[in-house]
Amino acid sequence: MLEVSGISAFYGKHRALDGVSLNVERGEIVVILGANGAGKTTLLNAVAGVVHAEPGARIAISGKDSAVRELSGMPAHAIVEAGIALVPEGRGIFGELTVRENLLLGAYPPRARANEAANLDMVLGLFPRLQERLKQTVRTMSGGEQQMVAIGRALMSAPDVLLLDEPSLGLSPIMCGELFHILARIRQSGLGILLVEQNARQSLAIADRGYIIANGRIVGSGTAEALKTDPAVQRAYLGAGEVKA
Amino acid sequence: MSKRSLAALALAAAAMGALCAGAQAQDTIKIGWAISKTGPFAAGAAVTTLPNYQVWVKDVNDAGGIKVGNKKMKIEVIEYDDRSNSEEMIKAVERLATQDKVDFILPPWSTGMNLAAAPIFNKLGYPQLAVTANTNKATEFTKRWPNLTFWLGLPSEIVDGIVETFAKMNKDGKIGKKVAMVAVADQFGIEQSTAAREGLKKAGFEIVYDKSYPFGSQDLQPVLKDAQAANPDVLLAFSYPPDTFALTDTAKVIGFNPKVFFVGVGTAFPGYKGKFQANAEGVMGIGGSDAALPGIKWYIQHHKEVIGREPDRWASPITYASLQVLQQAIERVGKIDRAAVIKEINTGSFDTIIGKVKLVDGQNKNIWAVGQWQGNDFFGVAPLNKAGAKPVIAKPAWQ
Amino acid sequence: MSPRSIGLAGAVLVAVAAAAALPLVGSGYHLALGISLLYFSVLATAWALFSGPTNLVSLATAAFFGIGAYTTAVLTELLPWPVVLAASAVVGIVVALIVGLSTLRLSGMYFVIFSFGLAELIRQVVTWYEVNIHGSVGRYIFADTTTEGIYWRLMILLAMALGAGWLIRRSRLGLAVRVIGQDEVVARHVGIDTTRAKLALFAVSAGFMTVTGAVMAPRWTYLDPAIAFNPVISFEVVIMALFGGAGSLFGPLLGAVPLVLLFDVLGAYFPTYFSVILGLVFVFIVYGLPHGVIGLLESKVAALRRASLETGMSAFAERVTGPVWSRAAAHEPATDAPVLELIDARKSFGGLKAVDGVSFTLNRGEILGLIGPNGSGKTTALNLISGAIPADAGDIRLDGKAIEALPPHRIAQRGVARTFQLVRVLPASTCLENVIAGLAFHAPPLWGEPADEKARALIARVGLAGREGMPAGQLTYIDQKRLELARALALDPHVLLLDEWLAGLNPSELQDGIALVKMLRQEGLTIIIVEHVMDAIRSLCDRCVVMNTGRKIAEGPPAAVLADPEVIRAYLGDADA
Amino acid sequence: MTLTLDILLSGLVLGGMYALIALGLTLQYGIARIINLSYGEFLIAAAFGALFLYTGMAVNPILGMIVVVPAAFVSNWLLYQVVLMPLVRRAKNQGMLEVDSILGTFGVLFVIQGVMLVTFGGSLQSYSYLSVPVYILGTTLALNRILALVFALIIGGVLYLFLTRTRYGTALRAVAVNPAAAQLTGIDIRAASALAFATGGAIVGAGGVLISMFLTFSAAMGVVFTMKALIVVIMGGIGNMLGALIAGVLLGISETAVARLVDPGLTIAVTYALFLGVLLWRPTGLFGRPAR
Repeated sequence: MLEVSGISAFYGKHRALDGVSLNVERGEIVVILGANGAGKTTLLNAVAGVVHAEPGARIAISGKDSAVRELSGMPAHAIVEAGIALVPEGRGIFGELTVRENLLLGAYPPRARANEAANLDMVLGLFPRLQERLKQTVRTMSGGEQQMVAIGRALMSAPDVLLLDEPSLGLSPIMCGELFHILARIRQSGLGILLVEQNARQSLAIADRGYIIANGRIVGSGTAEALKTDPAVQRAYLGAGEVKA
Repeated sequence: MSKRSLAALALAAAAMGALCAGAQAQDTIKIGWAISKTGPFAAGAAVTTLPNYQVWVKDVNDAGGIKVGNKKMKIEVIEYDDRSNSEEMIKAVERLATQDKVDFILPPWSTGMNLAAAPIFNKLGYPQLAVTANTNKATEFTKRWPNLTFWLGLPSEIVDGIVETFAKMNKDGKIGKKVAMVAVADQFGIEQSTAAREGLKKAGFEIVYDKSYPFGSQDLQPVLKDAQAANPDVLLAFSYPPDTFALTDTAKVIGFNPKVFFVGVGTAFPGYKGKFQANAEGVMGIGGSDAALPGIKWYIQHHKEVIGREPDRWASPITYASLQVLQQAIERVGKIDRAAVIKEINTGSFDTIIGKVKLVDGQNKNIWAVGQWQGNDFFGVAPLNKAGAKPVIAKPAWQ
Repeated sequence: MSPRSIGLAGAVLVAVAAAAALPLVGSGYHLALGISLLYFSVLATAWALFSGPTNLVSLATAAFFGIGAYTTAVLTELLPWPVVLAASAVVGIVVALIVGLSTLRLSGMYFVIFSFGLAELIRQVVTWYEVNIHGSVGRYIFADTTTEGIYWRLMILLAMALGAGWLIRRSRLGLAVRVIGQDEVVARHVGIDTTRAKLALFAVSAGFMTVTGAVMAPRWTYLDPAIAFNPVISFEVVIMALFGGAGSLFGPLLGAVPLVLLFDVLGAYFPTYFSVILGLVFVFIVYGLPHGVIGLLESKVAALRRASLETGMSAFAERVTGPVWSRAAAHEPATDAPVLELIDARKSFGGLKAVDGVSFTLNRGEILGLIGPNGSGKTTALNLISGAIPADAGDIRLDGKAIEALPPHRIAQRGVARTFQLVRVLPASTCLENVIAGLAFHAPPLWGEPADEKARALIARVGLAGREGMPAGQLTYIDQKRLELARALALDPHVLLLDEWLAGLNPSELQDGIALVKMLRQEGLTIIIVEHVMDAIRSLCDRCVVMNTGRKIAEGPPAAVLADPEVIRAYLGDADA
Repeated sequence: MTLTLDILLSGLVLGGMYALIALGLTLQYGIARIINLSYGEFLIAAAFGALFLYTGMAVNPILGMIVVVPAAFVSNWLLYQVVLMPLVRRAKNQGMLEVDSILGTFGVLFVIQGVMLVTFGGSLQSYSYLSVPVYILGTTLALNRILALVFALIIGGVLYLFLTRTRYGTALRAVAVNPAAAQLTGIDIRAASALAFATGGAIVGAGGVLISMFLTFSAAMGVVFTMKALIVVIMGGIGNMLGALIAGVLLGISETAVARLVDPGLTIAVTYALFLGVLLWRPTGLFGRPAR
């Protein structure tokens, strides 16, 4: 569904991404693992068109109609219309606006307008907690609730692929668990999910596949089952020392 | 280079030389001015000063030019924009004198500009007919700078006319003794109101409200409401055109109907009548004209033909008259001799559209202090003993 | 002096002499034009003294200019000329100090419009005073001065303004505001009292504007608030300085001169269409010269300079030339007392408890690793120590003395230096200046030749020898990190805080980086590192403090804490949620 | 008591005018992030438009808005797309865009002013429309000034509804609050900015028409209104519609109160003193958020 190949990006003078390739299929959760600063966020931003990718990269998506669309070089708002929704690190919500407004803005792209009402019901079904807070200003909500708004807003754009950047950041363990359950449910609707996450174990528990990224390069990949026991994962976070799990 | 092209070159050079020589043997008279075409002063200059310069130049050139000696010289104009900035104005005047070498320079607009220009005009030896300048120190300045002349009368003279008018109305039993006075907080407003305060007190009037407001105020209703609350017989406002319009408008709206409604600068603008129509009737202001004078009649009609609208009835006719004086002075001297022209302006007697003009201490005394809208014109009513003064009428209530 | 610089000096001298002789040979118009050129040049130069380096666009020029003009109007018949000018300077500076103290915390557009409002307020108050107290709005000035005198005074004033600009640029004050303009956070962390520096410069700039007004006033014979406080002057000066390039000494001059000439030419030849043409010229200038006139010149120069810089790079491995950091030996008390103590430090943002009662100590000469997953509060803890963010509660002691209430520049002066998570160099400054910024504001400050020498040594030390003259913004990411470290070391710190300093390095660079930190420790420096590169933590740290969700969850040797199940859970999460 | 009521009502009417002037600029600066120094020139141009329609073609100014407002919208949209877009594109950060837009719109200011000077001349213009008294709670007010207040409230209200109740309006607010995130919801930030800028222009067009009914104006006066609008916008907090309304009314009432109770000579001084005081108390305006 999402095909990325040979994507490179610079952060100022720093080469943050170096020829990364990956793919995400329908109904699949793919997790990207790696230490801080490895290039995970840059990868998602480059796919979403927020960060300029070096020429030569290929980003393509085939939606429900199976037509393949080339996305490289397109502005961010057009990429949303093409079916990719990013929930950025730090959530990127509109703090001064209400929950309802945030969610309805998610349906701003023309692709999502027809099913706006149905999608809103779907989102509120996923996050019942938002139902009673539709009129609340998002800035005044807790971190977990804000994260729900952010994910809900992305879902409102009826995406084919959902990109999530550290959704568990700043959430309590209980909230975190809830979140991962919901991601698993979202996947059932046929979306592809590309997830960047610190919480390796929890994300591997719901993921189908994963990539390990270090210094802007993919250094390992495999099924979630295989990665759960792969020492490379722990090395990516805790270094090469002896570790008793 | 061939001989032929050399010859052509020589011919061209000769032609150039002839052209230059032609320019040197002067048949035109160069007149320059630096005036505010942009910036805050542009509005004032565009009403009173610039149109009269244009009308006069056209008139002179249509008549074949100024007669200098036995030759008629047409006017060639050089115009600069001083952008309402004293320093720019000074620079432009220097440029006119030293670069363009103009024969005469017409003055800028406003008291401040004319005073800033005075030392330069004096140093360069040009006559300065400072029509739109109004200061009580006029006598002192004309002594300091003998080339400088004033034309609008002293603030004190204007105030004398005002007080005289009010006193007469009081004596005739038309108004009581209570005056509300309002002034714009700049030199014009303050000088006039200071003089008026003294004059009115001396004449036994009681000033029941006396405030100034800043230039650029966008709502004068508070001022008028307090003035109205003091229940005066007279509203005396030394205001600028936007405020003059606003004061009238507001007074009408809040139903403030003093027996004398005196506002201005701006009352004498044709636009005032245009805006307020019948409500202008009886409103007084500075200036005025003697519409019975044939010169004024001709001037108003002529100004309308050339510029497309009527002139104001205060400084405009005087501006035009000052230019007539300049022209006559040049013609009498018979050559471009600025020192002689200055002397002639100061000592001679001239026939102009406003009647006979003879400067005293470099000041024109042929002025109207108070004018009043009566019917379709803004007539001079004071000084009361001036020839042609119309009797004052009582102002009807706003319609 | 080289023959070339003698030639240059000679040319400048001839130009100045020619300019000074203008009143003797030129016409009145030339003189008037000269006065326009000079007074705008002085105003634009003075404006850029403050606004250039700080990037705070001030529209208060008319206020100070007007104050100067009024001082002349009031005093000119009472006092001799030099005293009038001195008095105006004093009045201007005093007003600037009062205004500056209250306004310098405003930023961006708020400052711009505030400064405009200030000028208008002063104008209104002066008007009110003149009307109600003085009894007349206009003032006449009959000073005993000539146009030539005004011209020459302005020339002297311009020379003084340029001289002041030159001196300030070379002074610690100049460096301080250059640092502030580029990065106020860095400025505080190298020990700069930012308020004082800005205030000083604002006052100097205002002083020149005021004196310009005082010098110009007699030219107009008559003065009222509309003339003295003409707001158009403020706008014109901003436009001229920005057009020329406010960041450099001669930039405003390069803006003022062509624009005054342009105004003059357009005003002379197109009096009717002046506005339209001027507007169009302006729009085209904005497109054509995005960095001002000086930018045009500098880009040419920079291209030449860059070509010559490509040579002379040294590898990271070959520069360890001996200890540069030497404080321990010189003036450290030899006690076992901890260098730094955090006792129950707390900080919340809104509802989020970023640091939630954290305590730890830092012993002399050790490297302490502060680790934990993303968002666990490590950087906030560093910010509390360096004073970047004030703590809500808790004590922080440096050498036994409380520092939690001190502003960051005081903490920096007491010997806490840091690097930043997202590298913060001063991009427009040279590498040398970046490091000198670290030397010039600690106690006792190092300045001039010794500072140069030490900065060069530090630059060589981190492997950047040969790039002293290069703007820091042109360095690669890794080199910017090195430079940032050099600047921190320049502070001569007791305690060095490294916030993810090793992040983003490739494996060989990482080894070099680790070696460098080790060496610093051997030289006796005490260090806290916040780091995600665990291999570095293992090989560098004596001890680790592990944080999660704002709390300390473990403390001990790296191998032990990294094997702690709770730490592993913090990093990798629970499989079962 | 009557005096207090009188001051409050008159102040409200004056404040309504200030708010009216400022509303368009909050859109242009708050959402499109352009400091438009030529803002006041558009106001004056609209005033000239109204004058021309009224005196030349006997079209009353209220009806005249049907022509003037769309014209203002289109010309501002073009201004953004043609003149400002290249600056937006090349700006690396907000600071750069601010400097460039100040310089660029400064040029535009001169062009528009120059065209008006050449076309209409520099003299003062004034006409009378709806200058009739209205009596409210014992206070006399001018109908045309009340109309300006009413329009300020209507425009403010419609704008509020547009911004809060419609998809496009919410998108505009999203751009103001967080442009980076806005593009992630599929909003074309540049198109939205152009729309906001043009809408701001349309509002100032309406303001120009209304104000021309009771203020004397001239081609050179635009800057006065630009600065007044900037003061109201900054005082209210950049991009805050409600803030602009409240700041405008606050200025109007305090000006009127000082004129009646203290000294009319201090009215403008009070405007600035109040403005400076608010900024010293809250460095980002009454309802401003801390700088991002």
